[in-house]
Amino acid sequence: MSLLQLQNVHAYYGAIEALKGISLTVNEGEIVTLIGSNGAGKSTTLKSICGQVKTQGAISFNGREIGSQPPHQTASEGIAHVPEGRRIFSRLTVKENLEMGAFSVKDKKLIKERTEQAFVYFPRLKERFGQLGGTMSGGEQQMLAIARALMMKPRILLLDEPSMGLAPIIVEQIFDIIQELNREGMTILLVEQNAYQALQIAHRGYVIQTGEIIMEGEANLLLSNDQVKEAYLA
Amino acid sequence: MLYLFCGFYIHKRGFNMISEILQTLPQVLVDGLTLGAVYAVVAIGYTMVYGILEFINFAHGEIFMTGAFVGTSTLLIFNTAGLLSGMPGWVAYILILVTAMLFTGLMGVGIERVAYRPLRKAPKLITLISAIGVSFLLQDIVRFIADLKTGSFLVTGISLYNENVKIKTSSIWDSFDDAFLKTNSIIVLAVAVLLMIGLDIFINRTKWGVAMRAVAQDRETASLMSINVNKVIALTFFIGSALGGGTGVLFAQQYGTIDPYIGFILGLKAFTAAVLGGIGNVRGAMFGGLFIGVLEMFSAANLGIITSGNFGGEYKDVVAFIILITILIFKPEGLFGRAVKEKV
Amino acid sequence: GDSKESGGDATVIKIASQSPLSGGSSVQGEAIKLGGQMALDERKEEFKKLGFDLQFVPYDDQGDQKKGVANAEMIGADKAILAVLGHMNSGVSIPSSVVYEKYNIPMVSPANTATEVTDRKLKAVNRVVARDDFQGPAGAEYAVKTVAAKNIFVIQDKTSYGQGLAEAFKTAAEALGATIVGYEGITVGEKDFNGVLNQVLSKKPDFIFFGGLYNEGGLIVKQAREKGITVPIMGGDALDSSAMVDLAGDKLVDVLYSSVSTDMTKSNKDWADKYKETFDKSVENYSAYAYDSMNVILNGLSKAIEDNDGKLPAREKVRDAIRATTDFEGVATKVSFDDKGDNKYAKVFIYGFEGPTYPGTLISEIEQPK
Amino acid sequence: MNFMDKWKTKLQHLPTQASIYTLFVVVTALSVYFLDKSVVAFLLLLGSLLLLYFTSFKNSVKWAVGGILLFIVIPFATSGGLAHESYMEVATQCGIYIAMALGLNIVVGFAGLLDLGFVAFFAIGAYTYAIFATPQANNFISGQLFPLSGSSFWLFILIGGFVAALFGVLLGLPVLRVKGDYLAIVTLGFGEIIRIIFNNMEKPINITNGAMGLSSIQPPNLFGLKFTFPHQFYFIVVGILVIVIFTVRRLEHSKMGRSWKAIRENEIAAQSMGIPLIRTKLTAFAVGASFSGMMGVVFAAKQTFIDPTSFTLLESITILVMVILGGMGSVPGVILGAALVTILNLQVLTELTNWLNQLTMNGTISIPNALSPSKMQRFIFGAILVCIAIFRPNGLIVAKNRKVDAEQLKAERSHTPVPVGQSTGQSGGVAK
Amino acid sequence: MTILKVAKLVKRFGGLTAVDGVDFAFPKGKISAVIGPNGAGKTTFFNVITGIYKPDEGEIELDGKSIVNVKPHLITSRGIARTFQNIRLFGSMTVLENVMVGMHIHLKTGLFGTLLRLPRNRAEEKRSQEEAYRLLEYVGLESLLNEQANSLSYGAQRRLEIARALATRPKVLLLDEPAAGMNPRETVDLIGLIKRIRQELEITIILIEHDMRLVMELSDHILVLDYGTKIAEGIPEEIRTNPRVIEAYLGKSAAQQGVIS
Ligand SMILES: Nc1ncnc2c1ncn2[C@@H]1O[C@H](COP(=O)(O)OP(=O)(O)OP(=O)(O)O)[C@@H](O)[C@H]1O
Ligand SMILES: Nc1ncnc2c1ncn2[C@@H]1O[C@H](COP(=O)(O)OP(=O)(O)OP(=O)(O)O)[C@@H](O)[C@H]1O
Ligand SMILES: [Mg+2]
Ligand SMILES: [Mg+2]
Repeated sequence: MSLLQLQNVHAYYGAIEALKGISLTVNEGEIVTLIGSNGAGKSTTLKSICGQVKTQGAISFNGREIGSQPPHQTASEGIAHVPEGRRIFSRLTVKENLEMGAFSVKDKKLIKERTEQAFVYFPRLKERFGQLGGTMSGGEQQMLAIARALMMKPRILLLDEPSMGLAPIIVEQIFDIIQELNREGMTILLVEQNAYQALQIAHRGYVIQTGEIIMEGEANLLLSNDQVKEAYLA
Repeated sequence: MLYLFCGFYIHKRGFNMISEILQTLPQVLVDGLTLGAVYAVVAIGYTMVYGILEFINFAHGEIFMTGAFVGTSTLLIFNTAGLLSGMPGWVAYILILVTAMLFTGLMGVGIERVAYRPLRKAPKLITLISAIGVSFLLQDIVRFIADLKTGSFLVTGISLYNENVKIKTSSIWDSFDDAFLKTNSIIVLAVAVLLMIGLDIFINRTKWGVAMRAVAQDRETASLMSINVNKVIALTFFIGSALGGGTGVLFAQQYGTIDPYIGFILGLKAFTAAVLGGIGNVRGAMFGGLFIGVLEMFSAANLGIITSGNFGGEYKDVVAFIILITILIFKPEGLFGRAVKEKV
Repeated sequence: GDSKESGGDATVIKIASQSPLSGGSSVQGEAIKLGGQMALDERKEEFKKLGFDLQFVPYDDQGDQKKGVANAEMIGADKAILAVLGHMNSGVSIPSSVVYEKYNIPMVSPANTATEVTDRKLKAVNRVVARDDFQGPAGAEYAVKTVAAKNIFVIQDKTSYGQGLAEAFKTAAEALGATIVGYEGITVGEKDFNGVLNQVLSKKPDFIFFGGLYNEGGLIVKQAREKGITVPIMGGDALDSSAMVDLAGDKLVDVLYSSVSTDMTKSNKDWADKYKETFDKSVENYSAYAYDSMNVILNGLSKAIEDNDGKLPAREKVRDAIRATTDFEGVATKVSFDDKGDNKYAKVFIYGFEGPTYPGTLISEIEQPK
Repeated sequence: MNFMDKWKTKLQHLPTQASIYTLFVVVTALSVYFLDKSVVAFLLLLGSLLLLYFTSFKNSVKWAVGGILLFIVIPFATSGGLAHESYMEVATQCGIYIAMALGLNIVVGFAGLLDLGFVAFFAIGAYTYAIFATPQANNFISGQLFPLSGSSFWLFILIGGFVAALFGVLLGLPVLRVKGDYLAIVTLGFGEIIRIIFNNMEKPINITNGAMGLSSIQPPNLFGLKFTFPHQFYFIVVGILVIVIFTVRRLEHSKMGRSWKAIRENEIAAQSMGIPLIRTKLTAFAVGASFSGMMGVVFAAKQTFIDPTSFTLLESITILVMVILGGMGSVPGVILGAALVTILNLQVLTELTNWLNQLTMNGTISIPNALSPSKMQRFIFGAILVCIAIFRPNGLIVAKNRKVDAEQLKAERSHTPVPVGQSTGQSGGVAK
Repeated sequence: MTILKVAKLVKRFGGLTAVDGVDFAFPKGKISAVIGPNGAGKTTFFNVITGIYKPDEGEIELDGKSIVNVKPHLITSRGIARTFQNIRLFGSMTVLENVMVGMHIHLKTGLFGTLLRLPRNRAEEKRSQEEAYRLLEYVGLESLLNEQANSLSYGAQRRLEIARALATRPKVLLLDEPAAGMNPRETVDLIGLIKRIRQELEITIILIEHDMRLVMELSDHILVLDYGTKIAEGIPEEIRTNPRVIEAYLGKSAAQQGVIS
């Protein structure tokens, strides 16, 4: 069943057309990855889904059109986005950052439960509970960003280059966590530069180039595709 | 011999000077705190808006002024309707406070909607221009209405509390004289402290308060957390403006007379206070306001005495600014501001 | 290009006014404009009979000398303007009058008291009010000789009016043997003067002089009394306003002010009532001076027309005719100009407020020193 | 559509442009000359300068045409009507503000330092001349040497600029550690301090004569010719202004201008490129202040009277408004912004007011006194500011980067394959 | 031969010691890498070397001369240039202008020279433009010279930062995560560029990177930091197999696969 569907989506930054008619589908329970070079429009695709950029075309989530609604509404319907560059609230504590992730959750008990769950995934966050987000190292910030997104228990998690700037060991951990989340039933749309690793854990993949989808298919097929190898796996 | 004599003279003068300063010190403190409380609450309004939108809401002083006018005219309307005589003073006080706060709060929201929201993505300084424009508009609109109704924009309202309380500070130490305190000053201080404490709790303890700080730091990401950014900003403007408007009422009650231009000078002082405390920091604004108020009162009362008439009270703002500049040079983020050093 | 501003049959003559109509001192500026307008409107008919259409053009100088000078240049360019009523601020008058002098446009000020205004001996500049160096000493004489003030505290508002008056007062009072125990400035536009008043408390003077406008003066009186400072407080002609009553309320006791006018509401009650009726505003002292100034202007104008056989006179002629004014009886003051343009008749009257009623009671009359 | 395109291509044709432009100038100049006191014609004539900016003439041609307009056409055209001096007064004040706004533009627009006390430098320039061109200086320098004669004015233009620059540096040294909006409030404080000091320096030693101001300042004197009329000052101001614009233009695209902008964009990166932060910021302050200082001297001489009320915070804000309105960092924009605000304030609003007044007095319309247009200037100004901010958020003329001809560079570059490093020895490698 | 040497270098932030007594000698004309977990103090290490932060203790010598307490802009003119982890371009200036800013210290024209614009000054300006252009060619951005810097794609911005740093004509070039955000293809190009810089321009290069393939392929020498201290140093082969490094930084699978190519 398709949970998220984009049909012929165009996105613009002023006069620049960053997406030129993108169509993609994410089914419930899948890990789908979107790969492509710099400036191809990967981040823009995620932003379009969240309503952060102006778009034309159809974006539907769970069968409902969400293309024109404001980001906070989209978020409260169950789409969590871990943005490029982590975007931690640097002057809020780890605790407050997590609280903000759970902004749409009214039930205090639920918030508590999910906080505990986050600590299970990322024990480091428990140690740094009262620390300001901005003073944490890159890897810790990335963990916090993911944990923050999980606080709302999203139907689908959009991850934008979670491995960027992280030590190999952390990258490894993060990919493990993504797979674990997926096993527990979460749908994931993963944007990555690190195409090799992304395709290894994904079910399906899309290749995007200058605002257009140029290829799609099963992840392992893409991994062995010569063109993909040449361009993205080097 | 002559030398000795001079020394003695200077010593005597110094002694006189200190005793003169000490005599009025209680009174200076009382007056300074009262004025400072007004600065402090207005400063909070600047700080909140700055904290969240990172721009100096130049029109905030005018919102304060509008509050003063709304409160005063409400009271005048009560009076002409004959309601005032049958009403205890405190009821009337609360009524005008609430009216003014509601009015200015909504006005703040409206101003944000019309004059600032379209500029969110524009360069920061252009919003400053818009704010300057709004502040001119408000000055003139209020002037126009006051002028139309009363024939002059200098409006003197009704004082609800006029008594004077004597504080026997002389019994603490006999160098002190007694201080007089208007009943209204007590109200100003009490209301200001209540507002400040309430706000502090709101911002630091409630979800919406944290959301405000989150929006302040990163609007785009906040919206990804399902925070309605527009709503948070509107809320900030509502609270900040309502505080400003409420202080306007306190001010009008304290000094009796208001005009459409009180916002400019007071706004400037309050803004200075906000910066002194570390702009964006609510507690800093409170402290800055009280500090500037007392400092100003102290310099106006004693500069002339200290410099034997060479530099008088007219330099009080110079003193305030020099202290501000000195503090900023050594602590560039203000007294309470956290040094958010850019991480390289 | 040549211009004959002929509106139909009657030749247009314009009289301009310049005063601050916007900003903090616009109450006074407005009073000047309205006083002038009232006089002009009253005499429209008279000039119509002479074949002239009299028009009033109020300019807003914003209390800003740049604006004043730019306006003055515009006024100079408008050949139909034959005289100017204004300004309110000496600081605007001084540079603007240089321009009037160039174009021979006579100016009559209803408010400038700074000595420099007429001391430059410009042909175009006149004023109906008393100079600081007359009003200040007159006040000092009264304070020291009659009230027997020994320790005087002087407060001034650090404007050219306030400083001019306060300094003249201070010098004269010292010469008369009083001690100035404090000399302090305040900031115009503020509402809290407790700081300076606390210094007054510690200096314990027996008399306070205030050089400044009623906006601040009224509040100083009020706040002083609330602090328990009961000594007499004296000010200049700028305290001569009903607004003092509004501002200070029942704290308005033992307050003195000097004024160059007799009590208008008594001597000229009809006039005051008419003003109130026309503009729905209470009379300010500047309204009356402006009214008188305008009449001085119009008298000069009509004299110049007469001398010119009923034809439109040149500006120089109007200028000289105005300067030649003698023994004009206005509602507020009598006017005769000396060779500098100062009013020879400017007498100083000392009034006292003994409660919240305006005007105060006339206490003393002081003649101009010879 | 087609029609429009056709016109567009036609307008790009240089000779067509030139002839249309000349026609425009001639028509407006003649109407200013013959119409008596027509603000509209005058504005259009000034507009020809703006139009000049948008033409596609060569730069040198633009400068030449601009010079002719400023020095010959405008003074001559306005001399026809009675309003000559009035126009010249407006133009002179415009010029003064343009120079100040250009100065502030260096500080705010180029170097990105928000300065809310800029008028202080204007005040410093004005007082520098005023104190010595009146007997005032006798109060603290013995020998009754003062006032200096009006011929010292010319020297004082330089002195005023220099003293203001000096103060710029003195202010800058301590405060430039402070950043962003904090800097704004510090400079605001500095502006207020300067004004309050000028307002109170009649004691203990009378230096500035306090609130009474300094009057009867000597007007400029050139070989016995006394400058008292606005049209005379016009030439002084335009002369200085041309130098100022020339300076700004040269600096903008030089090493200095680039380091100012680099600091504005990113201080840390600028530092890492070898740009000394404090020194570069100080030069911005000093150069900007010197323009103001020079115009301060002219202002004092023109007004023959100065007092501290001319140097209020509101004045600083107005100059800032000119810069932001015109377009920060954009020299033509700032010139336009300054001219518009000044003309609006001095002429358009006043004329509008008079016109409405006239209508009221003739009974054509009736406006309650409280709403009388002359009192609504702040309202109108405020409304204009808000509207421009909303509809033109990047300023009237947005700052552009200068484009470089790639082909030419490619052709002219030397062909040594290795462009950098000490080994090339090309220009001595790394500095000591 | 050593060009840059640090000894007992310490940098603290409040209670946190970000760089904790690091000793290291960077050999001249070689490529050295600094690696380590996130928050190990690598960027801080660079910041201290370039004078952005003052070290609390320790010594830094460039060509045998101390550069401790030298202002950042003077360190640049002594021959150290750098790029930044989070890109710091002059966003609203053009690409060419960005590189020309980098030439700042080599331009002699002063304030008066600018105003008078003598032939000498004009020639200098012209020459610097041409040189900037050649640098852009070097990093492959010459076609974008008139674009505004912040409109460039991420990879292009990184290369522009390198060009700008080269414009200062450094002896030592510090690159902070030059490949972050680049895909493998672009990383390969970058590796080529860095090699060329070292060989053709004879510039010593020190880089921080998490992309192990790049590190292993380029570096002659590697310094590993963890919690501010040096936990290992050596040639790539030694580092790859160092158990401490594997445990703290590489992780098992990366150690195996990160270097396959
Ligand atoms: N805020 C913006 N304003 C203008 N153009 C933008 C903006 N953000 C992105 N673009 C442009 O849109 C295009 C797509 O950008 P996007 O950020 O989606 O790329 P990406 O695939 O995420 O690349 P990367 O790997 O660098 O993150 C690029 O050409 C970029 O230059
Ligand atoms: N300006 C600063 N103030 C306070 N702490 C800082 C500052 N800069 C860095 N730190 C802290 O110092 C430690 C080292 O940071 P640094 O940026 O050097 O790490 P890094 O090795 O570059 O990590 P990454 O690989 O994630 O970039 C971190 O814990 C960081 O939080
Ligand atoms: Mg991206
Ligand atoms: Mg780092």
